[in-house]
Amino acid sequence: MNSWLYIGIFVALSLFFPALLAVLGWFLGPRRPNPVKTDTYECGLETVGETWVQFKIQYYLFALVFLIFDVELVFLYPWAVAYNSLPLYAVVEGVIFIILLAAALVYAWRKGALTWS
Amino acid sequence: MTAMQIVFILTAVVTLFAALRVVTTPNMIHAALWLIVALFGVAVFYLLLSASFLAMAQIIVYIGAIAILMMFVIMLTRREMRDRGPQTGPQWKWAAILSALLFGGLVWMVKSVSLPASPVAEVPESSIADLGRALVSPNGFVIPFEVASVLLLAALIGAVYVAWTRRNS
Amino acid sequence: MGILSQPIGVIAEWLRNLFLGWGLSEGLTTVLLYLIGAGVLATLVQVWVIFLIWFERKIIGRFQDRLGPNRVGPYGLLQPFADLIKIITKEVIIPRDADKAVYLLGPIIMDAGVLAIWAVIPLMPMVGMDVNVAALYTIAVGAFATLGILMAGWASNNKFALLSAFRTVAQMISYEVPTVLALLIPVMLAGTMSLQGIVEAQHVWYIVFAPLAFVIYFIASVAEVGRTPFDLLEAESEIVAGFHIEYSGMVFAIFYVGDFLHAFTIGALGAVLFLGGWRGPGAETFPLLGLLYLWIKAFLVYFLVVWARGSLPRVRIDQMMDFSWKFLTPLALILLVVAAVLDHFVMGFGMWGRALSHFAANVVIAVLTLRYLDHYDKVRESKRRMVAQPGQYPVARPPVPVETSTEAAS
Amino acid sequence: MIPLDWYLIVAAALFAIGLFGVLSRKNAVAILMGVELMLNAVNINLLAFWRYRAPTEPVGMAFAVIVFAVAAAEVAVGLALFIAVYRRFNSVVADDINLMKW
Repeated sequence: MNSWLYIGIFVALSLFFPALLAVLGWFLGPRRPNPVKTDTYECGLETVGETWVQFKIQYYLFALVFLIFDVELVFLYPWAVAYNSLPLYAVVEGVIFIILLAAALVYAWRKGALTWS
Repeated sequence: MTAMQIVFILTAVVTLFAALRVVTTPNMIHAALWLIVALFGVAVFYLLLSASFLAMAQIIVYIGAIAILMMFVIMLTRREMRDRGPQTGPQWKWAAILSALLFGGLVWMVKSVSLPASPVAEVPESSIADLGRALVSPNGFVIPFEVASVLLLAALIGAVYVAWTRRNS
Repeated sequence: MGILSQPIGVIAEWLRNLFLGWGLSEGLTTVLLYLIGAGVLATLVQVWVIFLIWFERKIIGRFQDRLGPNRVGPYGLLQPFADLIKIITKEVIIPRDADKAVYLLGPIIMDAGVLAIWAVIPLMPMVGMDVNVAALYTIAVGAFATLGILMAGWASNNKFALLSAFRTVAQMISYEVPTVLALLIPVMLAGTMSLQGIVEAQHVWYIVFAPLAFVIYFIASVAEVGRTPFDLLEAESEIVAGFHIEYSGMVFAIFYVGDFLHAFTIGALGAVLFLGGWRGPGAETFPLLGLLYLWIKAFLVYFLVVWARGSLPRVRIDQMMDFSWKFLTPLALILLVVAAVLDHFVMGFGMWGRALSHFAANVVIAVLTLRYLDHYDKVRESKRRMVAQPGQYPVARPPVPVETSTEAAS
Repeated sequence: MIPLDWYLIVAAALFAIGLFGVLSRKNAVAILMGVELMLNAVNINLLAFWRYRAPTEPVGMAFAVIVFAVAAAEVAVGLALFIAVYRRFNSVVADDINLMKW
């Protein structure tokens, strides 16, 4: 529990330091906003249209495959920690799990979901 | 009041406030960000319960993957940067009453049974290795373990099939 | 128990007695000690970044046959400080339509997500907080860096910033999969997720056990940081900037510092996981030596990152995605399966026997992979449309194509 | 030490808030967020009971891990459906999607 206290303090500090930098920059720098300066930056031109672009579904597919992989990998970590004391069949079960994971990858691959177009 | 209890109360306040913002804020991206705060609070609860592995898994799976996926979908399925108008349906009053009733009922139930004030034992050092062994032992959870893998495979196939058509580009 | 054998212990003990002497309670003393320890480490790491910026500019300068910074101070050592003073006096411009809170939180969360990794890195024997999920912790904290970028891109209210944030996040999550898979191999070999435990288990460095896992870890981490050759989202020489296009002044500098810090952090993590961490002659008796060894190893890996930046051309986004999903991830899966099955049979061979059999398996996999890539290349080459090549054809007009390209259709 | 009922009450509150979100929100993604809150409340309960009743056995943790997998699968398929629906109706507001209603 004490280690987590330390880590909690460290996380709080690592939020504090960049925040401190930002505050420093805010107070030490000049502040003279004008409409042109605070406008959206688009290579010096006026902004064209709404700030909305129909993004490609591609991004969702990558995030989706990543989600599935992430969950399965989290499952694998306890298995890897226990690995040294596992009998052969338990190792094989882990391997079957990995193969199912690979099957997911192969499906997404064949379907073309992983091809950037 | 011990230090643990103070941490607990702080976490509970932050988590519940964030959860309330998730269900009330009109801006969907803000709702997703508040959801991340709430999920982080839940991860702190897991730490307080000495389930450090699940706390990390909570952050990796929920914040690192699910919340990002949700933000992607929110940004993919909207036409303007800012959401306008009320985001709740006309039935919100009934929903509030029902939720309050449910909460009251649950609290009454929790209060009416006698619950232990402290754990029966400490969590063993080897709890993660135990979990790993239990997940692949035939007397433990090997069937759920492999079925979960198949479920995730099925979810991936289903989701890719539903969301992905050749025409979308 | 002298200052040399237990440096941190002695100082901590002294401070503890000091605080207790002031009449502070036991709990508060512990909190204060942790606060001081964390504060010192976090400050040192951030100050170190200033030196890294100088070092990287100098090295890249040499790679490109320039001198690099050489005006301010000896060897230009004070250049980053001059830059710091300049940037701190610059205006922080917040765009009119930006979502202000999220806009400011983005860089802070991104930087914190990198800095917080240092909480669990074992700096020397017996020092460094030892939690039993430290390996997962580093990944969990990394998730916040991704989140910070997405927040920054969205809150800027600029379609190019958002588009770039989307691409950056897609890149980061794509390369997180091979990183997590490669990380699984040291965890499996050591039988623990604690980084201190992983270092202690490395009687033989894990780079001998799993050189390919180290290579995968290295490439995937470089891509996660978004360094050249994977920096197409902020390709300095081609486009204006990436997701941080609307940021300026000190708020932009936070991104900049986070980037350098991230590069060194992956060096430190690589050293801990694969290069034996603080291990080295005499490290157990004199822990400060261990800190030195860790720093040198981390610096070596960091130098590799800079080297890659200085010598490799940028890749295209489709190549980059393909490289992660269609090469690194399958390779890491194969490595994991081979390591899992092999280790079960060689566990009784003794330390070196085990290490060498793993090494041999890695060499076999590497050779097979290279041969497959060679074959794949030839197949692709034969499918490609024939074009005129200088020297081969006297006229510029290409001959009638034998086979139409299949790549264009996909 | 924290009594067990504190955890249960916080989990109950989280569950109730999630339920409110599911019943009252119009945007389908927001409804899914409510479901996530409810699943997390369930997980807190599982782990709290595990910690106070049977901390020496990994049963509670294994349960929670399985809940993670189910939640991930649910999110993946749910969001894929929203994307498909959005392509067809150009909206993810649950009331607009009434093709099967009558």
